[in-house]
Formats: sequence, structure tokens, C-alpha cells
Amino acid sequence: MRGYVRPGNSQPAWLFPFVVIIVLILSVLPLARLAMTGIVSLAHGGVGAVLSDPALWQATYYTLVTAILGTLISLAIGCAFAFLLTLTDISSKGALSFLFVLPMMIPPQVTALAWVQMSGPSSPLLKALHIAPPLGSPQPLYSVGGISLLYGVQHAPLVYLALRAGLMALPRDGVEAARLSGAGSLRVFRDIILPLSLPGIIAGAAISFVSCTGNFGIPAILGIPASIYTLPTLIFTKFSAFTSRTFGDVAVLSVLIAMIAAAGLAIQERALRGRDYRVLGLSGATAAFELGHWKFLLQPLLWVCIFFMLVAPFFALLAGALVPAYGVPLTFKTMSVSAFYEILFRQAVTRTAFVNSLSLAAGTALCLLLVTVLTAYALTRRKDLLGRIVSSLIEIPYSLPGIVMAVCFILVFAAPLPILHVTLYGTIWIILIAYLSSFFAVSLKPVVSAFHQLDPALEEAARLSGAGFFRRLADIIVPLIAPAAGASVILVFLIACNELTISALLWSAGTQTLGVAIYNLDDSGSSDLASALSVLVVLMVVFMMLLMELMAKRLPRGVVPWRN
Amino acid sequence: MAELILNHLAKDFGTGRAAVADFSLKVPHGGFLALLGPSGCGKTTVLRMIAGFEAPTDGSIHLGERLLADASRSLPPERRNMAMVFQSYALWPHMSVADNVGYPLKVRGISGEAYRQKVREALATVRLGDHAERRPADLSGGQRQRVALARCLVSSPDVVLLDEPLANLDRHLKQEMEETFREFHQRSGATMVYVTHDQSEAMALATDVAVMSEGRLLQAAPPAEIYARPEGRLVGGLIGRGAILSLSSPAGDIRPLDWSVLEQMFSCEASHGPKVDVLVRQEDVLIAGEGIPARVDSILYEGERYAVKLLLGDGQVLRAFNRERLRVGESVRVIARAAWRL
Amino acid sequence: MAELILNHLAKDFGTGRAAVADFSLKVPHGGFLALLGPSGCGKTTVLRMIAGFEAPTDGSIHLGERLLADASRSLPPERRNMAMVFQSYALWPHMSVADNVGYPLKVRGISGEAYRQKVREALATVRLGDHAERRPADLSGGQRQRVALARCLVSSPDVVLLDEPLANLDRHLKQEMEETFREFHQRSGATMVYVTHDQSEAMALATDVAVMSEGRLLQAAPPAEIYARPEGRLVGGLIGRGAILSLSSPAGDIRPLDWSVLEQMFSCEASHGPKVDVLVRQEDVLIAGEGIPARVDSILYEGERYAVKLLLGDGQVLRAFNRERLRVGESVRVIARAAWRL
Amino acid sequence: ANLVLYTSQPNEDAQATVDGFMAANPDVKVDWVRDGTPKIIAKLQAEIEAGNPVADVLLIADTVTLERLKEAGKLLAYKSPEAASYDASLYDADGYYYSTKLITTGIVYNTSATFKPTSWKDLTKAEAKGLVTMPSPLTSGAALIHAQTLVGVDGLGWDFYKDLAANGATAAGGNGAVLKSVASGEKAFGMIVDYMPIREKAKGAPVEFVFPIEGVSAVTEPVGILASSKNADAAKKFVDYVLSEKGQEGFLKLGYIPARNGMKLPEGFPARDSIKVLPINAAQALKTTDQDLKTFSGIYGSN
Ligand SMILES: Nc1ncnc2c1ncn2[C@@H]1O[C@H](COP(=O)(O)OP(=O)(O)OP(=O)(O)O)[C@@H](O)[C@H]1O
Ligand SMILES: Nc1ncnc2c1ncn2[C@@H]1O[C@H](COP(=O)(O)OP(=O)(O)OP(=O)(O)O)[C@@H](O)[C@H]1O
Ligand SMILES: [Mg+2]
Ligand SMILES: [Mg+2]
Repeated sequence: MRGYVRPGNSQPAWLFPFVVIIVLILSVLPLARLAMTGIVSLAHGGVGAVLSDPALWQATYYTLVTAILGTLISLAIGCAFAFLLTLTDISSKGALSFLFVLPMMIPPQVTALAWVQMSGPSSPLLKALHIAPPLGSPQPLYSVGGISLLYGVQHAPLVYLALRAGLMALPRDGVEAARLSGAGSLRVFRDIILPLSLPGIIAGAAISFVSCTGNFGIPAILGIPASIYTLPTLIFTKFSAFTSRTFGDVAVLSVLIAMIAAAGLAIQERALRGRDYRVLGLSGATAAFELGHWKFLLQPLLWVCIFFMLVAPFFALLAGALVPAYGVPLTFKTMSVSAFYEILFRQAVTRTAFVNSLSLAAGTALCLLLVTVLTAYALTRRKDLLGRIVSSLIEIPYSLPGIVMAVCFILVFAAPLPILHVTLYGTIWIILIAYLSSFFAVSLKPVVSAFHQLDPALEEAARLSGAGFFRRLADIIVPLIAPAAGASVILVFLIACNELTISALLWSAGTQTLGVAIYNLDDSGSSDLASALSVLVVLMVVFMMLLMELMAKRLPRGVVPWRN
Repeated sequence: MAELILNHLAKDFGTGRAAVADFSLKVPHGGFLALLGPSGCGKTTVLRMIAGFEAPTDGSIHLGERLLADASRSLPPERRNMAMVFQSYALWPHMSVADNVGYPLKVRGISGEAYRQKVREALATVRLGDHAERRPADLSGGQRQRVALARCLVSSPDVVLLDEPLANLDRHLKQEMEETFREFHQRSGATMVYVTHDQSEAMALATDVAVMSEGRLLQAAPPAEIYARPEGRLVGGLIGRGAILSLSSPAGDIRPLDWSVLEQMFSCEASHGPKVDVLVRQEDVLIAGEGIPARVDSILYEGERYAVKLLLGDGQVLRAFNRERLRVGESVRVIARAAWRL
Repeated sequence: MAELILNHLAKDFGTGRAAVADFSLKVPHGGFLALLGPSGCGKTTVLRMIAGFEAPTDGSIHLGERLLADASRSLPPERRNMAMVFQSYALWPHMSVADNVGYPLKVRGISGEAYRQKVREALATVRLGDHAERRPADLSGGQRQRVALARCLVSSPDVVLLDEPLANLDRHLKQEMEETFREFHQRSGATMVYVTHDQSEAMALATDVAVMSEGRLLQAAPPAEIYARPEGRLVGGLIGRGAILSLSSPAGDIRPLDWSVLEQMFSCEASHGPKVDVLVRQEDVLIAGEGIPARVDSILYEGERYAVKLLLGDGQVLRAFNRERLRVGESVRVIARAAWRL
Repeated sequence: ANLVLYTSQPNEDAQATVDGFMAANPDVKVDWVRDGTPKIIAKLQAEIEAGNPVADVLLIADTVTLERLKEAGKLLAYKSPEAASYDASLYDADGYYYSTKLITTGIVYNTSATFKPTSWKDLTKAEAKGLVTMPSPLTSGAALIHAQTLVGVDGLGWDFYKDLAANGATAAGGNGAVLKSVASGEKAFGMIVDYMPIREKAKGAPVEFVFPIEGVSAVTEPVGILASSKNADAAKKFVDYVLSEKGQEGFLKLGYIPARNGMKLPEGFPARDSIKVLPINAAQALKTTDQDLKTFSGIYGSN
């Protein structure tokens, strides 16, 4: 009986097993290896000690609170931008959305420091306004609120990108029907647009939440001075005082983080369950709202956001690159471009780091796109427990701090692979695999939510045309979810470009990445060089985005997120 | 509520040809206008402009004294108190059937028992009482269309716009729904604009029929009038069934022609005098023992009767109905009881 | 290519009532089956099972010797070489009209001039030659439907499934498209299954008509047969127009009844003997000076004629056509040329 | 295979050290990996756990860490002939590790500060209220050693840290963060490792470094060979090199205080005998590390 399939199933028989194997390699293997090590190291007792440590529960509490608050803030900012820039007639949309994606390229530590300086006693902004607090007054950002705020700012572009794709699939006539029913713009927004874009919003919230639980940079800078420890910073301190129990402690902490992430995922599942978001009939015409005089309020507001999220930190970076040392005031006399000169023409490491990071980021984004489309396809057509387990397994690596994932991968790959007898450790490939594992969730989210909105008839028509699985994937499904796929690629690319901890632990001579290079420069006191390199990275990303802009005409509609 | 006035309305999507051009029409208060025309002629576009989804590129729309839209400004759809059945239904996939139908009420602040009562009634009228909790995705095509219908009629709109609202319903339901429209129209006094391809629907329901083609209004008149006295080849060809013949002009300028005149015209030599277009309705052609000779070109079974395509001696086509099956190629003689000079 | 066999087919969506139940039917090789039935009766579901989008919960589908699907396995749609016009069109919004139409060819590896030629032809048949580069979103409803049609007919499928393919077209286009179907059917010899609500369409095109209701097959027969000899009230009511009367049983069990028999039946006292259902077609009722008395209950203008609803003395309804307008309430006498005992 | 060095020295310093070594030993090639101490240790431990440690030689922050590795049996004992020129307190008696330089932790202040601190206690003065910052022992190895050292000094102890906390001092990130906030004027005073402010001052930053009168703590960037090394011979050469006069001069040039006796001091430092280095017992410190960290976060958890 060749060629027959189980009834009611549009996926080839191999697809789900294939997804399971991918997840086994990328998630289960490294996590299980850490769990094993953890169990061994705790074999002589000590679980009790870890679990009864009040610091642990304190950290869990702070992780939860900051992650939830941070998610809410990033949802607020990201949704506002997504809705305004996708659905309304606000002007300079292109520029705004172009700029809104960029903050992801500024390392969180830089943003955090820039904000600390902006809001602290030496803030040029506050000084100019004569409201600078006196020297020595407590820094308001060193608090749960500060951490959450920065989480929000850092992750808002994630929400924006995840949501935008869904908004583009909103059927115009559904909105029109609601308006004709007498619903004003706000009402239509609440009753029709919001519920219909729920898959996108929830996807964005989930990415943001999971990012928050795994973030190290922001709580390290803003939390530690106020003794606010989150689970990632706590894990870091465990590593800094290494004992025989450390792996056990880290495993326990990781399980906690994983549980928080899985709980988030469960909430997400619940919120989406039993609903139907398939856009019936023809999509292709997108909804549009006229803002009227609200424009005059909202437009400047968006620019203010951009200022705080992008311009201010970027100028902090730029200023740092132009002065020879910290604390030297930036004047025409002190200003020098020698840092740029040094980075561009003297440091050999710069070029390798650029090449490594770009190829790693591009490789990760593209590999993940492929895997993601297949996985999302398999998962949205499968509603059973196994499917849910697989999706949580995909989620966990991204929710863990980079240092944990890096350790997992060292544990798995430091020894030569069995049978093949090759050692991946120390090559660029292990970083690639670790990236694939870590960013799988980021890449998956927008694509899954796009699949939720797809009218199945469109695929059915292709099947009846005789298109086999890969054929219709390439011709119909991928172009239909193009905005989501584009968002996914860009998200992963930007995050991977900037990645630090994983590559820091997995790198070796010749495979250092931009994140590592910047960190090392900064760590060794050459903050001017570090800033210069950061500025160059941002400029490079801008340049590449402009290149995409040029290519945009040949790409399916909606792929490039700053074009309408 | 007042007269709906379309004033030199035009819409150009920038595709090189205007979708609607110079469209002027008045629908009296409480009127029921049927809009007919070939596919792609701009009917939906006219409705969308009335509803306020498209801004006219030229001209204006008034409801009584009130300006609804012109090229520079436009009242938003939610302030027009209209209702519409969309050609694509435009149901909200995240709401149940009952919620879809009840939404216009909810927006108007109706709730509680009054709300439930109205929704129940509306669903009962479209025979979907027991599908209230389903999702639109789980409905058949006709059921979706009925949900859209129920949603359109549930509130008390001033103007109701119907874009082929019965296209996917079977004959029985269609008749029932026509009855519902008639009742709704009488009860509410709303002005209705109805796009359809089914002429018997249009004729049965409308107080006025407007025929358009390629974005332009060709003729607007009450149904019996437009059927009996169509203006021009296009309207003649579009309304009703029949054949347009090119015959030599009869004496005088009388337009309704009877068999005596027609017989003369048929018998005239082809070269004689100027030609005029004459519309001969299919039901007026009788296959009888007498009259002019013709050959059966093709027949089509329609259940009730056969539609017969006849070829006249000079190669022109004539159409007739016949209760009996004729043989293709058979020679017959036909008379035309009546005809209309276009 | 071979016979399409539906064998005790059933589909239950778990909504409490089966969408299709115990549906058995054979469509001969090269046959043209019209599937009629009220909205929501399961027509689309049958098509979707034939195409392979839904798995039957019971029964099986064969194409000749080849099993297409049963409850446990199913040949995927892409290996069935069928084509379908979806009720919702299912056009791909990211492709131009030409790409939409050409996709089945592309998948089959046809390219170059042959490809362009075929696409051009298909678009020309549906009168969309000059819309080739548009996006589906920029088309009118009828134009979208025509794109779906062109896509369906462009390749050489073994089985063609048409789900109300002409619902949104005007009468002229509809006729042209019917012509196209007929031609395509003759040329390709494909087996066609055609869902429609328009009976004259069904009668004109089909070699067989199947009538279903609530998921079950009621009757399948050639058009003339099903029109002349419907089985049971449901089919009698669904096919054609007319009225079903409950009259006292005539002598014998002859089913076609003529006026002489009918007159007797009408004149019998209501209490006499057992009742039978008698279908009186609307076109068979003549309003004449003679016959049984009736009162005009309502009239409906249809252009060509008026549809008249008559009330008999005992309150039963009879329907007739009339060329002239009658007054509501007027008393008339009618005869019925023929009738059919159901 | 090449000799693999794991180090926590800054990039340029590591490169200079390796270059110097390779110039002296042209037959040995060195691959080096640098990162912060916690990360490099996490990496090393994970490799050990996986059964394939890659590193041969470690050159990292403090003796406490190497003491821990020694106790876990991960280090190779090697008696370097150069040890003779070193103070006995600067290397392990069994030869498991040798200190290579002294990185002291003292006080940095912004030149616009209201007074010049000379003693640790000055940081608890009212004029310094809310203006003091220090690296957190939880992120910086040197800061941990520093705390453990100061706690052992008579008259300072944990009470000193409590007074600091009461005076509004913060414990933030690493040494880099302290430098940034003092240099930018956000804070006026900080505890910091010596070379950072001295280098920045040379570049023009408005900071000044002082060696407090009570003395300074020091980390000594010890070098050690891993027991699992497959290049033990080359590793021994490396150890000999960094301890040799030539190797020590390299550190001197980079701006560090060499550990070897009789060496000069780098530019910008006061005379060697004016710097009082407070002693620390590595083995003892190791035992109390956990407790010390808890005590510390106990104090700074309440502000
Ligand atoms: N996915 C589904 N889930 C549950 N019920 C369904 C689903 N699809 C269809 N149905 C139900 O099955 C019945 C048959 O539906 P189907 O679409 O086959 O009707 P149809 O004969 O094509 O009607 P129409 O002429 O209105 O298109 C309907 O009552 C419909 O509500
Ligand atoms: N958004 C659009 N952009 C460009 N052209 C459009 C757009 N919408 C409609 N058109 C074109 O305008 C013309 C009129 O379209 P409209 O939808 O009004 O036709 P219609 O009379 O409703 O036809 P149908 O009976 O097929 O629904 C068509 O030729 C169509 O292709
Ligand atoms: Mg239309
Ligand atoms: Mg259907």
C-alpha cells in the first residue's frame, strides 16, 4: 500500500519523527547531560541545602516578578509600535519601524549603562534640565522596576516582530464589517483586531518572557548593586565560586528556570486553546485605520520612545568611542577617531570576529528557518500531549542563561563524538549547534502563530494541483507565512550577531565572535575600543538592513519588517 | 432616514480603467434598489463607497441633507448606521455564530435578555437556531452566508447593503430569505441596495433596478419598466433572456413591435434601408406551425422546459422555450408575439 | 480513468449529527454528476472526501479498481490527479492571477511557451486575459471565482470537482462558462462532480443528478427522469418548482396523473379514503376560464412572467405562472395539465 | 598539539605574555583562551566533567581558585627552579602553583571629589555618604579575595563592610563598572584593582589611585599546570618562562607589579616598600568562601 497516509493528515509520515529527532539533538541531549552531571554531583546529598537556601527562593521570586513586569512593558511598547505601524496611516512608518528593530543590536549592558548615566547625577540630559539628582543619591534604576523597564525596552522589538506578521494577515473585510456594525476604531481594535492578533501577541509575550528569565546582562548591572539576584545572576555566582557541588546547584537552578518557562508556555497554550484564528477566504487586503488628530499625539510619542531606546544608548556608545578614556568630557579637543582606526586597521581580531559572527548569525537564521517551518507545520497540526511536550522542550534552552547552555554543550561535545571520532569542541560548529539550540524558540514563535492564521483551503488547493509536500511548502506555505518567516530570520540574526555568553565559553582562538571581542575589549579596560566596535556593529547592521531594503522588491511581501 | 443620493460618483484604483465612473443615482427613502451588471462592472465598489470603505475619487454621496463622502472627506463607516452582507461574508473567525450575529447589537449597547432574544430571532429566521455555538470555520458555505445575513438584519440600520447575499443558497432557502427581506424592508423602512446576478430575485424584490456596465450606469427604472423597455443593446442583453436581431427599420418610430410589424421586418430584404436592433424575448417566441422558417441549432434541458437556440435563414440567432424536446437540425416555423426596438 | 465509486460513505465531525451518512453512488467514467441539496446538507463534505481533504469516518471511495480512501488510510490529494473549484475559491494571495492559474501546470513540470500558451488560453476562456498580472485581492468576487475556474480546468485532471463554481457570475458569463464546462467535459472525458443550487444549471449540464438532504442520498437519476419522476416529498419539493398537495388516492397505482384523474381527485370530499402526496408543477397549472376555483394569494414579478400563489378551497396551496398581472384576492379557475404521485 | 593556555588576563596582556614566551621558545606554539575567572573556571570544569580538559596551563586570578583545583587533584606538581627568587608565601610549597604578579586592590577617587582618601576607613566618613562603590565578590574573584583579606585585618573586619553599607556604598558588577562610575563622576570613590585607574589616568581620565595606609589586598595571578596536560614539558617551560626575569619584565612593561624579588615597579606606582600587601591564607580562605559570600550578600542585601 505505497503512498497511502493516515487519514486526515496532511503531513508526510516522516515529518513528526524528524522534528522529534531535531529536538532530541538540540534540546534533550544537552539538557539531559547537564541533568546527569547535576545528579551525580548531588548524589552525596546537598539537594536539601540548595533548596532550603532562602537566596534561591528570593532569586526565583525576583526572576518571576521582573520577567512578568518586563514582559508587560515590552508588550505595551512592542504592541503599540506594531499596531500603529502596521494598521494605521501614521507617517514616516518606514523610518520608525526601521529604527525600532535596531535597539536589539545594542548590547543590553550598553543600554543599561546609558540609562544609568542618563538618570544618574552625571546625566547630561538631567543636568541640562536642572533636575539632576545630587551626587551620591541612589540610582532609581537599581531596582526591580529598573530591571523590568530595561527588560521591556530590550525585548519590545521581539514583540513587535512577532506580532507584525500576524497583523499583516488580518482580513480587511472583517474590520470593515465591524466598523459598519457601528464599532468605532477603539472598539474594533478591542473586539476584532486584538482577539484576532492574539496568536501573535502571545507569541511575542512568550519570547519576551522567556528572554527575561534567561537574561544575565541587565540584572547583573542593575540588580547586583541593589542585591537583587535573579536566577541567572545566581547561577553566575555559583560558577564564580566553583565547588564540587556547583554542577548540581546549577542543574537545580536550571530546572527552576525551565519550570518557570514551561509554566509560561502552559499559560500560552491555555490562552490559545479552543479558539480558531484561521482567516477564511482570501487574505491579502490589509486593514487600515485613520488616526485623525491622534496622529499629532502618537507620532511624537513614538519618536520619544525611539530616542530613549535607540538614540540615547547609541550616542552613549558613540561618545565612549570618541574619547580616549572614561570620564574625559567629550569636546572637540578630546575627541579622536583613533579608536575606530585601531579597530578597523590594527586589530586582526576585528575582521575574524565580523566574519565569524556574520556567518554564524546567517547560518543559524537560515538553518533555523528551515527547521522551524517544518516544526511549526508539524506542531500546529498536532494537538496532543506529545506535541505540547515537544514545544516546551524547544522553549527551554532559550529560557536558560547562555552560560548554562554553553556548559551543557561543553559537557556533550568536549569529548570526541562516539563512532565518528571527530571533536566538534573548539570549532565554530559547536557554536553553531549551540545557537541552533538556544534560538530555536525565538525562530519558532512567529512562524507558529502565522500557521495558526492560515486558511487550510490554500494548502488544499495546492495539494490538489499535485504539489507534494516540499513543493507546496516552497510555493505556497512559505510565501504565505513570509512576514513571519522574515521576522523569524531577522530576530535570530540580530540576536545571534550580538550573542555573548555562549560563544564566550565555546570560543577558541580563531572562532571568536563580535560579542566576545567587544566583551574582551571592554573587560581589559579598552572601553573606547569596545565602544568603537559596538558602533561599527550597529552601523554594519544598518548597512545590511539597507541592503535588504534594496532586495525587498524581489522578496515576498512583508518579509522585510520595515516596509509596508 | 432619507433619500440616498449618488452624485457623479467615480472610483479609480489606478489600474488604468476606472472601476466606477460618473455614477449618478437616487434611491428614494425606503426604496429597494437592485444593482445588476456583469461580473467586474463595479457593483461591489459602489456598495463599498456607500458604506464608506472606499473614498470616491470624484463625486459625492449624500443621505438626505447629510454629506456622507466626497473626494476630500468622508464620514467613517461606524457613524453611518448601515449594514452590509459582504460578498466574502467577512465573518469573525474568533467568535461563535451567535456572537457574530449579536455584535452590532452589543456595539449599540443592547445586552441581557433583549440581546439574546434578538439574536435568537435572527438566527431562527435564517434557520440556524441550532448552530448558535459553532465557529464560522465549521459551517458550510451557505450557512456562513446565512450568518452574514442574520448579522446584517439584526440591528435597525438606515441603509442595508447586500452583496449577492443569496448566491450560495438553495432555491427554497432563497425564497424564504427573499420573503425575509421583503418583510424586513416593509417593517423597518430601511433603504436597501441589493447586488445580485439573479434577475428573478431582483425583479421580485426591487422597487427599482439599476443596470451598470464597466463602471457606468446604463439605466435605472422600476422592474417592469426596465424589463419591458430596456434602453440600448447592453441593457437589453443583460435583462431577461432573449435575442437581439438586426432588422431593417420599420416605418415610424414605434418601439413595441407586434407580430404583424415583425413579420414585415423579417420579410424585408436584407439590403433594404437602415438596420435597427430589435430585442425578441425568449418567452415571446413560439414554435408554431406558421411564421418564419428556422432551424434548431441546439437545445438545452432546463427541467421545466427546453431552451432552444434557433438559426434564422440569414444566420441570425433567435431563442425560444419549448416544452417538448426538439431534434437538433429540425426545421420549424416560429412567430414572435412581441418585440422591442432598442 | 474509471468509474468513481462512493461506497457507504460517512463523515461525522463530532457535532452530534453526521454531516454525511451511508452515501453510496457510482459516477460512470466520463460522467457528469450534479449534486443538489439544501444548504448544509453535506455536498461540500462529499467533494472534500473525494478530493482527499477529509477522511471518511466510514465507507470507502474507489476510482475504478484503485482505493482512494477508507476509514483507515487515504491516498493524499496530490496523488489523485483531481482538480477542484473551492466554494471559497482558495486563491493564493501572494501570486498573480496568471501564476495562480498556471500553478498546476508548473507542478506537472510544464514550462516555457507551452506553459504560457495554456495559461493564456485558460484566462481567455474565463474572460480574464487582461487581468493576468493582477493580485487576487484586487479582483471582484466574480473575477476571483473565474480565476479559480481557470486554475481548475488548466491541467488534465481525471476528476473535476466543482463547488458552486458559477454562483457569483452574471447570467451571460454563466452561460458561457456552462458552455466551457460542456466542451471541457467532452474534450477531456474527465469525470465531473458539480455542486450547485441552480437547477437549470444542473439540468443543462449533468448526465446524472443526485439529490441529497441531511447527509443522505435521496435519489440519483438522469435529469429528465428526476424531474419527471421524483421519489418522495423531499426530492419532489427540491427539484423544479411546484406545489405538493395532499389529495385522496385515485384508483389504481398509476403515478403520472392527467387532468381527468386530477379533476376527480380534487372533487372528492376531503374525508374520502387515504391521502396521497401529489406534486403539481408550476408550469403545468394554467389559469383558464375552466377548472377548479382558486383565489390569488400573492404574485411575484419575475420579468418574463408572474409567479402566482393560489389558495384552493380547502386551504392548500397551488403555484402557477402567468404572463399577466393578476390582482391579489381575485378568484380564478385553474386546471393542472399533469401531476405526479410522489 | 599546541600548548593551550587558559587565562583571565586582559587580551593585550595575554597576547604579550604569549608572544614573549614564543619568542623565547620558538619550538612551542601557544593557543590561548581568555575570559573572566568565573567563566573560564566554568569552562574548565565542564571540560573536566566531560572527561576531556583542553587546557594545559592556567594563568588565572587568584591562589584560592588554584588551591581548590589542587585539592580536587586536578593540578600537576612541578618544582620550578625559578622559585628560589620568590617569597615563599607567593607559591605553593608542593609546586602546584606560583604567583606571577601582584594586583592590589586600593581606592580610586574622582579628581573632583571633596577629599582625598588615604585610609579604608575614610570611605565610611559622612562626606563619602552614597558616593562609594565596589566590585561585588559575587562577580569578581579579586573582590572576593579583597573582602576576605580586609575582614582579617584588625580594626576592619565585617564591621567595616557593615559601616560602608550603612554609608550607602554599593557593590556593583566588576572592576570595570567601578571605574566607569567613578570616572564618569556618578560615584566619587571606589575600591578597585590598581592598574585600571593608573592606566586610565595616563590616558587623561579624571581619576587618582591611592594605596591606603592599612595596606592593600592582592591577587597574584598564579600559574599552574593541569594534571591532565598532554604537553607537560612545554607547560613546564611556560611556567619557568613567566617566573623568569624576562617573563617578569614583560608584566612590568604591561603595568603590573612583578612578583619576583628585586624587580622594579611600573610607571605611576609609589616605591615598592610604601605598598603594604596584606597577607591571605589561601587554604583558609577557600574553606570560608561560601560563608563569606553569604555574609557579604547578607550585608548588602539589606540596603
Ligand atoms: N469542520 C467542520 N466541523 C463541524 N461541522 C462541520 C464542519 N464542516 C462542515 N460541517 C457541518 O457539516 C454539514 C455539511 O456541511 P457541508 O459544507 O458539506 O454542506 P454543503 O452541503 O456544502 O452546504 P452549502 O450548500 O451551504 O455549502 C453542515 O451542517 C456543516 O455545519
Ligand atoms: N482593490 C482593487 N484594486 C484594483 N482594482 C480593483 C480593486 N477592487 C476591484 N477592482 C477592479 O474594479 C472592477 C470592479 O470591481 P467590483 O468588485 O466592484 O466588481 P463587481 O461588479 O462587484 O463584480 P462581481 O460581480 O464579479 O463581484 C473590477 O474590474 C476589479 O478588478
Ligand atoms: Mg462584487
Ligand atoms: Mg458547500
